[in-house]
Amino acid sequence: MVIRRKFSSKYEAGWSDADELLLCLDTGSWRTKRPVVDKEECNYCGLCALYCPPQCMLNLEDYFAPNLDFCKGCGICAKECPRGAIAMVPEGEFADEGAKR
Amino acid sequence: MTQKKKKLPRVFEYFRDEDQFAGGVAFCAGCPLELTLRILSKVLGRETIIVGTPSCSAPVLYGQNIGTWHRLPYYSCLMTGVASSATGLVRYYRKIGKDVTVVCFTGDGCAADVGFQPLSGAAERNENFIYICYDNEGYMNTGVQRSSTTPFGASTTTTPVGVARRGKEMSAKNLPLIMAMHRVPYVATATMSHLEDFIKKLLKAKEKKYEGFVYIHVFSPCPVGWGIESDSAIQVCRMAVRTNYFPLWEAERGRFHLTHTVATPRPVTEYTKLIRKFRHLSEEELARLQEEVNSNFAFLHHLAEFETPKAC
Amino acid sequence: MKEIRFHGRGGQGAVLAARMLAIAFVAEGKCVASFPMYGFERRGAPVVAFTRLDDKPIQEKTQIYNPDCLVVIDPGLMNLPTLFSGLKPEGILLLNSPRPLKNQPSDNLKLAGVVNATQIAVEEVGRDVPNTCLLGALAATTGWVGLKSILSSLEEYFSGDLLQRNIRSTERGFREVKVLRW
Amino acid sequence: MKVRKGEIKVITGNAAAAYGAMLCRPDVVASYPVTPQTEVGEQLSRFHADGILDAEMVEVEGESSSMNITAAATLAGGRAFTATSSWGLMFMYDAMLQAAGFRAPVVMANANRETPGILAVSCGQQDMVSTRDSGWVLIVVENCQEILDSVIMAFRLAEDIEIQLPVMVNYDGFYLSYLAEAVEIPAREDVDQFLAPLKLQPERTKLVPGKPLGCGTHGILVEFMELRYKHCAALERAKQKLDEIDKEFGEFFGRSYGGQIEEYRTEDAEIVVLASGSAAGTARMVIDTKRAEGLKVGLIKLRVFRPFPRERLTQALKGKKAVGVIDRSVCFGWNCGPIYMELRALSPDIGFVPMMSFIDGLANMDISIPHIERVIDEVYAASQGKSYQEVTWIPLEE
Repeated sequence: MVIRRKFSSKYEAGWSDADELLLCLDTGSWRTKRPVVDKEECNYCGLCALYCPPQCMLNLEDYFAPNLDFCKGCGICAKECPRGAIAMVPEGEFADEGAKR
Repeated sequence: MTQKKKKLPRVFEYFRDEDQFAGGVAFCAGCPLELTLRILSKVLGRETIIVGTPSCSAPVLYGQNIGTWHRLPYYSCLMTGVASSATGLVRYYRKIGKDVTVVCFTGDGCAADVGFQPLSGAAERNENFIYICYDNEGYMNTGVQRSSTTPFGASTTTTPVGVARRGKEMSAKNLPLIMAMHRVPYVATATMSHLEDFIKKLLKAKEKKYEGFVYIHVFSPCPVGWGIESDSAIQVCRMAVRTNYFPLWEAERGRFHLTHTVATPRPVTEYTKLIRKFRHLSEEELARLQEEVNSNFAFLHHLAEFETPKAC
Repeated sequence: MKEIRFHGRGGQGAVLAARMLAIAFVAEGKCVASFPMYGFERRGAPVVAFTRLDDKPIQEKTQIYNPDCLVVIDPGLMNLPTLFSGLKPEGILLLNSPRPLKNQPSDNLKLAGVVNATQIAVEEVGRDVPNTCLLGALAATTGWVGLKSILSSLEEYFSGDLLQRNIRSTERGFREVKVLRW
Repeated sequence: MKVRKGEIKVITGNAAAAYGAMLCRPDVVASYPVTPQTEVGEQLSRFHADGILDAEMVEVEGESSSMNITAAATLAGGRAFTATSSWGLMFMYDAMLQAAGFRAPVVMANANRETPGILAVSCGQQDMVSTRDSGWVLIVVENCQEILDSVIMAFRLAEDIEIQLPVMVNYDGFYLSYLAEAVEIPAREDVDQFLAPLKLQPERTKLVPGKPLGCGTHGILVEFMELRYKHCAALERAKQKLDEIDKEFGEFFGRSYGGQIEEYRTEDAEIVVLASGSAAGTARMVIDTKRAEGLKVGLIKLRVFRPFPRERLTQALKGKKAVGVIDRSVCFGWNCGPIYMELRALSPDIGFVPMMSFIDGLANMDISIPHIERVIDEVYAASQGKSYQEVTWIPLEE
């Protein structure tokens, strides 16, 4: 058989190799609401970071804030925050920020 | 902002490796499954090999063509072949003297239904691997069909609520108890509201797998399939524990131990009211569910109190 | 080529006898093919086994339709209507029976060896396993194979005391078989 | 090189399969009891208990598991063996497709048995035929010695870096599984040497802890087509490889089987019988008889059903006046034998000569000497221009 097209995989069978291609979804774009952390109220207990399903709360030394590249906006952080320091704010309110996300 | 306000929970200290998953992976927003996997990779580390199947976790665990969503080695197989494929791996690694943590990661449909035969077989043979079943009480990946762990009364697409039928008529199969009855080195239940409990059980599993088969049953509410808000999964987990709907326990070779006791269990209605799949239940039906919760817990309690009589 | 058909019941060792005989033939430089025909393996159910021997490699893989020799391990099977079907003229019969043959049971029969293999087996082996005794009788009656080869073939399947008992049973079969000619 | 003479033992076909596997030093062995193959697992367990076989023995709870276990073990880098028959084969079918798709070089012995009901405890190749499109290499053998030798060759083929495919060694249940014959058992060191080239080739991709490689990615669109393309290409390569390995085996051990097909007295033959499995032995005898009567007839023994030996068969059958195929199974929806149907696809290559399908030997029916004589007579008549019936169910049709 003559192979006319370059194979996309160097492997003979169905292997994936994270060193070659680690996939990542733009889950930040899934969000309809955004967690906004009130730094003053945050007592750095870490529960938001612990329960965050994508584990995307960034530890900013004395408070936590979501990595908006990946945050899906589920709201678990806000619900689990014992001090109510996280508000879920509709993304529409940040529409003018555009590509800044 | 001048003083450190609080010390981070101890749980953070258990993380020994980075999250092995890409930042963005295809789990529904608010799904505790994502949390389970990310914590697992942080706690067990990158030497872990994952074995799993078509399921909610598949689009994340098992790559897409030549690409992958994480850095853990994995072996994807059919629902009928998880525990057996893991057996093949651990047996070969044992033959060549390699210490490996093989973790099967499947849903309840695989573990309790179509993949039960090899699961029970591997447990009976006491194979050296960890089997984690995340129990979302049905076939969520294919669109919310009932499985044998779907609870009494729950509405699913194959046990719909209508004039002639009101959800699932039968009770759920108690898979963790069945697995404990294999008298394997370690069986435990866990859920994401009680993370330290889960992590300790993972670490214990990693040690116990040298003795043989380990099974962890993770209660994992499905925001979409159960009809709960995307921010409420952890709350639902917690309420399942507080009502004794899903007690936290472990069993070592059939010796039971409750790892978390609830002083005053809440009525099961406090749990069911959070979940749409139970919304149609009448008072009688809820009473039956409560009765099931009570009797399951009583049974478990007896097991935990049970002492093997000394030989004469 | 010589073709032998064994008739027995599950548990009496017909299949094993056919195999041990095959081993004995191979020890004498013959080519053999031996196989049983049964579905489920059930104690007491009738079993048929075949053994072919030849000086050259045996190609055919069919059942035996025209045996040169019948080995009947269970005397009750003498009543089987099809027992002698296909037996070649000048055929040979090896029979485990406590009683002597009264008459020629088939016109094609030229030679018969009758031995009370069950009794011998019970006395020597301690159980009703007449197969090895009949092999001794077969060696004496047909002359196709030496007793020594049969005895050495037993070693493939038995050892220790059980081997010694079976050897005695085989030797008695060789000595005590009553040979009839027609 | 020629090796020392092996030990001669009178063993059954099942034991021969077990000996073949044991000599190849598998890392993992898993098999589940099913008549008439059960003895393979028993024999391997015996080898293990006696300290002759240093393998991980998995006492599985079903055939699906034996296949999954052995496939996973090979993809972790090991050598694995399993055996089954009939319903057992069907019960592992999903895992078989996966093993082939993952390119897991498992070697499996399959004692061919019928499948229509659980009481069909009888010989027939329908089980193998039902796995035709599984992507496996399907080898069919004729006698106990060939079972043993083919299992050894199967490992050479399966684990060849150019091939990386699961290989099934098929032998007729009952007729061969329980047939005791004198078999030469090669010395283990000689088998080691025969398999040694596998160690010199580049290592296959394998699952290694800590290495971010994943096995069995889902596969969609063109990347998936690539996998299939590579799989098909490997099966094509397997044909020549089968011939080469067989030749090398012959030089090593003094026994060879012709590779993809064995030709017997075909060179000057005018008509040819195509058969496989134990029936080929009987056919060879009948060919000799017919030859002695002056009939120019030859035999082709099909040794591999997948990949189908298209080129070798075309070469062997070119110029023949008629061909008769004996099948021990049926091709549903075509009302003919499966091997016959495949052969018909070669008509444009061979030439449009009479081709006849003979179905015989289902469910322990004997493919007897008179049956094969009848096949030869009917094929001869067709070669002489007489009208002929395309498909004949031998025991049912006069």
